[in-house]
Amino acid sequence: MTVPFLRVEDLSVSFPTEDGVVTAVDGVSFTVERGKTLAIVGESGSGKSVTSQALMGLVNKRNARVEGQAWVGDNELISATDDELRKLRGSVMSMIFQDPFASLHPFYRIGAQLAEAARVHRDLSKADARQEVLTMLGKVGIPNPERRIDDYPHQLSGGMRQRVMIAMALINGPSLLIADEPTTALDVTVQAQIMELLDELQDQYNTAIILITHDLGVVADVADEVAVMYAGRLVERGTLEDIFYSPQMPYTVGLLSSVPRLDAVSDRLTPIAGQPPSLIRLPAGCVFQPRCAAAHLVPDDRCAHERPDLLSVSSTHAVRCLLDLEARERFAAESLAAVVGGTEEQHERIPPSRAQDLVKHFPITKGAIRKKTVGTVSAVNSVNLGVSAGETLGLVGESGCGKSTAGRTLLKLLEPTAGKVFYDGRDITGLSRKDMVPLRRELQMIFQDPYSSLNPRHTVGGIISAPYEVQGIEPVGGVKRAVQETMERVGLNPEHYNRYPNEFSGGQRQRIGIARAVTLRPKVVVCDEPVSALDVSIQAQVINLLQDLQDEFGIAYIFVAHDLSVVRQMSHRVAVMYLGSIVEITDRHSLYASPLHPYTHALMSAVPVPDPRLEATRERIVLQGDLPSPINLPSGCVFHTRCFRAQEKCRHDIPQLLEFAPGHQVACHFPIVESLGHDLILGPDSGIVELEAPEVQPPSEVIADVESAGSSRPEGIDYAADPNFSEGEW
Amino acid sequence: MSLDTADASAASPAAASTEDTFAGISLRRLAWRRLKRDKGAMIAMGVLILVFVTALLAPLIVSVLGLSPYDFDNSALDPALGSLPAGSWGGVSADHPLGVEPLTGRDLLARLLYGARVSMFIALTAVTLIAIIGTVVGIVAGYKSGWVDTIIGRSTDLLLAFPFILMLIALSPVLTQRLEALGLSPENARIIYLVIVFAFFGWPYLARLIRGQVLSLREREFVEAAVASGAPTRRILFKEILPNLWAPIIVYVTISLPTLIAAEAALSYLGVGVIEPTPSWGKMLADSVRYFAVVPTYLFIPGTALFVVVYAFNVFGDAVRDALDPRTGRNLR
Amino acid sequence: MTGYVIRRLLTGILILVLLSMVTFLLFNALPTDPAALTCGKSCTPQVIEANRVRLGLDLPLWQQYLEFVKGLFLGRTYGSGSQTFTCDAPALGYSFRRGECVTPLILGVLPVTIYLAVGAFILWMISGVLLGIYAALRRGRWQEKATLGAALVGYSFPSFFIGLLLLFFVVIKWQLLPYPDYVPPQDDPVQFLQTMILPWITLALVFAAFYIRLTRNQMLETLGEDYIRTARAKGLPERTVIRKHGLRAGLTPIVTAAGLDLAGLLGGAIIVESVFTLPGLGRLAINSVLDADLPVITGTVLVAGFFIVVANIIVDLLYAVIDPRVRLT
Amino acid sequence: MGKAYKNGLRLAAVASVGALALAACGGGSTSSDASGSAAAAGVTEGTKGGTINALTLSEQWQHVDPQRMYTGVDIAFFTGYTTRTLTQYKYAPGAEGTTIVPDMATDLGTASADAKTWSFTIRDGVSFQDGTPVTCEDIKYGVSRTFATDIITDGPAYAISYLDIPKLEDGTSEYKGPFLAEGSIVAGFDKAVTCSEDNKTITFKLNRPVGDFNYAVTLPAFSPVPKAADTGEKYDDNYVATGPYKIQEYTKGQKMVLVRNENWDPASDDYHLAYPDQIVVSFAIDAAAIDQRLIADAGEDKTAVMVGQLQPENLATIFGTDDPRFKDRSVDGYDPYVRYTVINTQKVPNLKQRIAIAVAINRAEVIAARGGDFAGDIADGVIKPNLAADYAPSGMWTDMFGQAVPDTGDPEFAKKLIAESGEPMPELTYQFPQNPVDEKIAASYQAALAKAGITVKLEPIEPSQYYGIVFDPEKAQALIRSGWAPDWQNASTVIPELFGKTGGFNLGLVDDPAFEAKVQEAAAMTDRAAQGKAWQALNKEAMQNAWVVPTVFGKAQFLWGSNVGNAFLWDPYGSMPYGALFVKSA
Repeated sequence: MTVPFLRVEDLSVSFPTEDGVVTAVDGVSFTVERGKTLAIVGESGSGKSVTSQALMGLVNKRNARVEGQAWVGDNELISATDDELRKLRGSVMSMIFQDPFASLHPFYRIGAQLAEAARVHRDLSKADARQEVLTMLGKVGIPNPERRIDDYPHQLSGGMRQRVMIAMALINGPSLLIADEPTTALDVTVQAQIMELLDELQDQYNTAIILITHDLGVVADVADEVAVMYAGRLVERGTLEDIFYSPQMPYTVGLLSSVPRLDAVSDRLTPIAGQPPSLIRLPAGCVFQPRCAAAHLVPDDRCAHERPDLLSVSSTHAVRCLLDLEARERFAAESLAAVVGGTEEQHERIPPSRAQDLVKHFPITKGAIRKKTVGTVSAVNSVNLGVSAGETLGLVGESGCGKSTAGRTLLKLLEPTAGKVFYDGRDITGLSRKDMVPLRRELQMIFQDPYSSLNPRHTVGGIISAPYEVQGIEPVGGVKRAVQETMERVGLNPEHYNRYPNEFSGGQRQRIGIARAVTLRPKVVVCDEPVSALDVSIQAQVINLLQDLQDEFGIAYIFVAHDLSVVRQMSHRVAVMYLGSIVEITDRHSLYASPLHPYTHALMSAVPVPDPRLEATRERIVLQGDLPSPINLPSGCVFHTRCFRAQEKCRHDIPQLLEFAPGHQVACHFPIVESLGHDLILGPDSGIVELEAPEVQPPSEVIADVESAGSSRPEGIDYAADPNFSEGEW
Repeated sequence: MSLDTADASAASPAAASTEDTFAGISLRRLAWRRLKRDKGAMIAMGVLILVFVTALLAPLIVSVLGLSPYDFDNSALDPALGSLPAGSWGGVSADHPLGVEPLTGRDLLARLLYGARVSMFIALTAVTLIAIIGTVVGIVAGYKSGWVDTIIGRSTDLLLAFPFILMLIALSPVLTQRLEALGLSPENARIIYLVIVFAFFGWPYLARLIRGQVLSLREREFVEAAVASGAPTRRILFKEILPNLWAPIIVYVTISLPTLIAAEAALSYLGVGVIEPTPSWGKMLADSVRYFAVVPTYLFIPGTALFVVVYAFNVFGDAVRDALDPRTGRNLR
Repeated sequence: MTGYVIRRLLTGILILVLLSMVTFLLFNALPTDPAALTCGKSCTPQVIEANRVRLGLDLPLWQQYLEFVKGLFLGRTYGSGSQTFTCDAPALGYSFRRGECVTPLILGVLPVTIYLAVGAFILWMISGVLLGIYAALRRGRWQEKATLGAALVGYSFPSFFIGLLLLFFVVIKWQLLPYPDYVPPQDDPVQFLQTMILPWITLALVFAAFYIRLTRNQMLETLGEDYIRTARAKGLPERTVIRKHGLRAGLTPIVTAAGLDLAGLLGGAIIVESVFTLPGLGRLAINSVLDADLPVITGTVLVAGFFIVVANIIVDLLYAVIDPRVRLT
Repeated sequence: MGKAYKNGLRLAAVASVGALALAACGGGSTSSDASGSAAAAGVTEGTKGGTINALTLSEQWQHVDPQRMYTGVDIAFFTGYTTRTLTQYKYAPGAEGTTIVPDMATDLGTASADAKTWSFTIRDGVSFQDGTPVTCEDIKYGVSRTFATDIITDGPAYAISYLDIPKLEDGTSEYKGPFLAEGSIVAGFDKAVTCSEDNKTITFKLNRPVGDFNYAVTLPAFSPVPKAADTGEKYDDNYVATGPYKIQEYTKGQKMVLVRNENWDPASDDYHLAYPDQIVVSFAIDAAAIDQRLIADAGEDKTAVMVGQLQPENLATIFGTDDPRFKDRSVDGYDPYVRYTVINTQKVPNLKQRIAIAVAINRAEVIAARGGDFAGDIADGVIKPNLAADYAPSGMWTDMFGQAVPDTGDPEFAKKLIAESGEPMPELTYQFPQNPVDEKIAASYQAALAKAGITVKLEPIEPSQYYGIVFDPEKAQALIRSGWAPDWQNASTVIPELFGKTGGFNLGLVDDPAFEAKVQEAAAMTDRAAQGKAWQALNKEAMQNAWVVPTVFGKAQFLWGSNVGNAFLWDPYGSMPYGALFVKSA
């Protein structure tokens, strides 16, 4: 056996802070060979980023103590001088970062930044460097490198910037590449592009890659080996197969079971209880013990007192757990069995809230004194949506597709540019802010960012009781009691009534936000990416909470998210948005089983599934390019610029949202009807050509509420409209 | 200017979550705790409290010591020396612990204490006005974009284009006479004048600062949450947004106070500040500079007092800023 | 870009117009009769009246203002009969107290102020920025504390107090320099330097203190940016990281402050000019205030305002040059 | 009528103390037979060459235009260097300095028997700086400019009041000066001022006997202006010299440089000494700086003189010890001023109350605030001991009011007087020009009067606007700070001016017909001794009426560089004898 290219032994990094010493990395050891990918997985604060930065020598040694050893080839990194490290950085080992927006210098052209990276390590003439940069840009898939080389970073999209970052990292052909959450800030379609690119380049350069991520899907997609970190320690290490199919550490098991999955539905996620520990006050025994569902299986409360060592299970697999092997495997099998399985239920209720032909445009203004409109951002174009009591309508799409705007407009937090909003059968479009006030009791919102959505200057009690105050409601037993009841209901300690939000973790804060939204028992709640800022284990807790609340109070959710897995877990029906339009809408089963729109299809294939075997066999459609600007929408079908099925027709004709299968509406000239199987009632390849006498309702009545539409047509089929007929009225 | 960042916030939660691991306390208490840890700041605060208390109690202290800031004392002067203080160290004696003012024989300690009252009054009143006007205007401008913001923006531009000190000086005769016409005594008219112009030319800076803060605050989701719960604008402005502005306001105030104290001194030096018989530190300093060579203590007493207070304010202000800035100190990196 | 510049210029002009109107109004609210100020002691109502007409002070205020604006572009002729005289465009008015047109009066003192402001500017920018960077690079060490502490001390001294202390110690007590007595540099460069060195140091001390703090904070902020980490990850030498990647971004905001501070000083460093009796714009201004010399006050305020407005525009343009993200639209 | 207070006030406002300008009023005995060749008799023979540096706080000279020049130092300076007048005061210390000698004129002038016609003949060789000879017409033209009061402002009005030209109904002269294109009646002026055939002799016809008119022509207002070069308003900047020096550079706020006038013929001039080659005036120097530079006495400052006075804070250094460094280059002497506070009779008509104010004021504090011993002596009237013939102690502070009043004031006495007055004391306002010293005096007044139960409001006024406001009866308040120097060596330029109904400086708005009659009577007296007695009595009467509270008989102090010769306190202008200064070793 050859000596691995990268060897890390007993690496520790600690920071003295005002509050005590933070041991961010504690005794971590691993190896990576060239051409292989090691994924380091863990939630925020688990020490995975610090590990990589310590290897790169990017941890400021004045503020931190770095101990242990690490070899890249023959170079020992930890004891190396700054200058030795500097020479290795960018040449032998390089790094790409999470946020491509912030990681490139905004003042320099990308070509210059790349050339600088090349010339600092190699003796290159300016012209040669430029040539090399051009080649590299081509390799990372930047179209038109000659033109792009002199662009500034801000002129590029996020995906392009990440490509530039990769080009910069690889320009000197490094043997080790550390990718720190390289796709977290990107849309799923772009993530797929980037992951594919990394994969290609790894083959080309025979690079060892350390991939740091929290996304198990990504890991399943690209990793060869996996290291799981928790609270600064490596808790489990193994091959991809080891980790995904025979996880040993209850934490790993918990992670796998708490992830909502695109490929499976469960009624309920199995979250890991509690919060990650403070790195200053670590538990005395196993660091995971306080959250561990299996800790009780170990006798004598050993987990609370004894620090387990990382012990080998097989030649490739090691785990840090006190549980005996058999118990571990039993625990894992039981936990993971719960992941798959679940039922589809139908909701047939009148939608209390719906939007009709909703349009929201944001004018772009110019001029200091006399503002004039010079352009329009078409955030939402003629969208029809509805949601019934107790139902969840998922709204998915890439960032910038208008899903949040649609959700907010539905709540009248934004005034629609055109179209109508109904609530409880009442047209609330024209209502003034004042007239809306009583309705606000029933229409609520849960926000994405648990940090920004809670006023840091108000106590938890103040935040949750604000709706009572504003609405002038005095519940029986007083506001405080009502608030505390709600707090208890969402899993907060009612005694924390007078605490401030900064005293809570992200997950707890999100519970506060949820408590605020549901305390008045609203009928409709728009959830805007409510879990996207949360760690996986916490995410599952919140999803479960939301579902419980829905069951209990019959709330209708409009669940806005970019994560298709989460949407699948949460929603009864799902609407897919692209550039302000709904391209497909149906119940979740139909959508995930047989997406009809090419965009939906691509989107779903781009989502990596935390199942390596499945991942290996899955066919993937990688969309080209970026989302076009919502200022200048493409003509015809807005998706045609990126569509793998686009034809001439798509450039000119705007496809209508038509029902292709019962309750399954798609806006596409050439839907992927192959996947529809027996439900298909249309001609095999036309999409829209053959119709059976459509029962066309007046457009104003056509709403995207499948259930109600379906119920009016008992056959539950056969509805499509002739574009020639309805054009102009949609 | 940029659309491309509009959705960027969609997926970068990692930065914020390091704070998760800390069970915290309220921001106010946290700031206070940090402040308490800063020895320099505590000393500065002690000095400032001492100055405030002595200024407040000046009449009492002065009468207990048997001094007077206004009474001339020819016996403490030497006519043969052109009315310089008799005796060494600027006329230090049992009657006059810090010596006397040349030409008049007025007691320096008493004038120093009374001067603190005037200097502090001007600075504190002006800064209060600045804080109120700047905050209200800034909040309104920031929250109500559109023409309100445009008008306020242009007005601040205009005000900021005025050469500040020049206007202060140039307006002094016009405005003091107007104030006197309202029945103020000339010495009070000058004090009020200083307060008014300091406030008038001072608020735009704060208003801009606040406006910027409000622009970003109003994008915060808790504001939307308030809207979503049907809160009226008034409530949003003053219950949701305002409490989040305390930090910048407090920081601005602590920065402004020493500036205003120094500005009062400078204007008095230029002859457009506080006038006789009212003592102020600036006035004392302005008078004393000519005696530097012959009665150095006369210069050093108000000069040191002014410096110490301004310095203490600056030290304290820095510490407050650090304490209120969530970015300093407690991150893991 | 061009459109932006034009628009900025137009806004600038608008502000100057407003500034001139407000100034004009404010100072005509003076309780003293400007006509009475023109005729000295042996004054009779008839003479005052005659002068009022001669100076156009009998016209309604708005018309006087129009005359003033006209004078800016076309020059202005005063007096009547055989005793007329003209102030050439751009005429800011005529000072009867001094018997001179305001424009040449201001132009005459402007060089002094420019020398003062620019010299001090260079001094404080170099020292302030360098020390600020130094402090940033020595973060958390005693050098940073010492630099910042010194800056805070400098910052806490009122400028006139520093000036006076320098004057009394350097000139009177130790007699290291002769008494400041301004001569233009072309007349006597040595005396010019001897005169200007203390005012420069005074201003530089006050401003450098501020710039040390500003630069240090900006640098620390920049050095914490992700792209600095990227630059390090590239393997750039620390020196390059700081110079090339840190400085440029870190110093950009300083451009704004520097531009506006310089403009403010060009409008007259009143206090320092007074302390060192430099015959600059600031001294002209304060003397005209004490003389109630309205045309000169209006003129100096406008000139000072002009500098500020122009500096604002330049700073914005400069910003766009430095930071490619800033699009001027 | 000369007050010329303005300059001093303005200077004071910027940083310094007190007024330094002096009235353009000479005085002394008339001796029309004084010899022209004795010009330099009172001073030492100097050496030629070098540069005299004059340092001043002012931004500029008040005026360079001779007809507009009225400030003591300005006149002393320009008549010493650039401007020739018909007669001028002798360069000599002490009383001798107040005698006049011929300058441009051949002698001290010839008066008619009734002293209503005066003739002066111009010496040969007198010329402008361009070489053109000075003629009678040039002087006549110069005098005519005085009448253009709209343009030629600030100057003395002797020509207007003395020359025999018909007056209009409003009291102004029918002649309006040379600048009006039409409408001015020139005939009257042409009759009053005539030139001889040879254009050498100028004759003035006066509307009343003026025995000392030859003193009046020491004023540059009676000096020549070439009509062709007259730029009216702008002549202030483009002055044409007649004296031994001409203006080479005049940058306001910076400096003035005088260089030798090559067209000046020494043979035509027995008055000017013209020692230095160059005179450089540095403007806008801080008063403290001037003092410090002269104290240091280094480099060019060795040949420097101060245009103003020493600052009080430095007096002790210079005069307090017998420091040999300053002994021979400083002077401490009486200036012509009496300083007093006017009690406005319109605001305080009650005599007892006025007396109460007078006795309540703490004069010791006023003197102290002005600089102790250097400020001068406590005054007991408006006539100063310099006016020897007209001065007698008024007894104001000893027995005038029935009991002695200490220097520190007598609040109890004041209270008693107020009680006796039978009226409540009105609230008073004290007006004063805003400068460090007057502010302190104001504070003293406020405190001292408060002890007597009198409330005083302070009204500081921008110095430049001071007299404009206090002269306006609508704006004048109860107490007004003032000061006065006699125009002549005769109290006829004091008592009538200050307390006469038509007096030019009657700030207190005194309107007492009985007093007025006595003033007229005294003014008409020809017996100087008797007249002196009359002034003494009137001075006393004015004090008894408490129209003013005299405070200080002022003193002045100068310091000059060690290399300056002939420096002393020149009485007529209370300044340096500029024209006599020389550089000891050039």
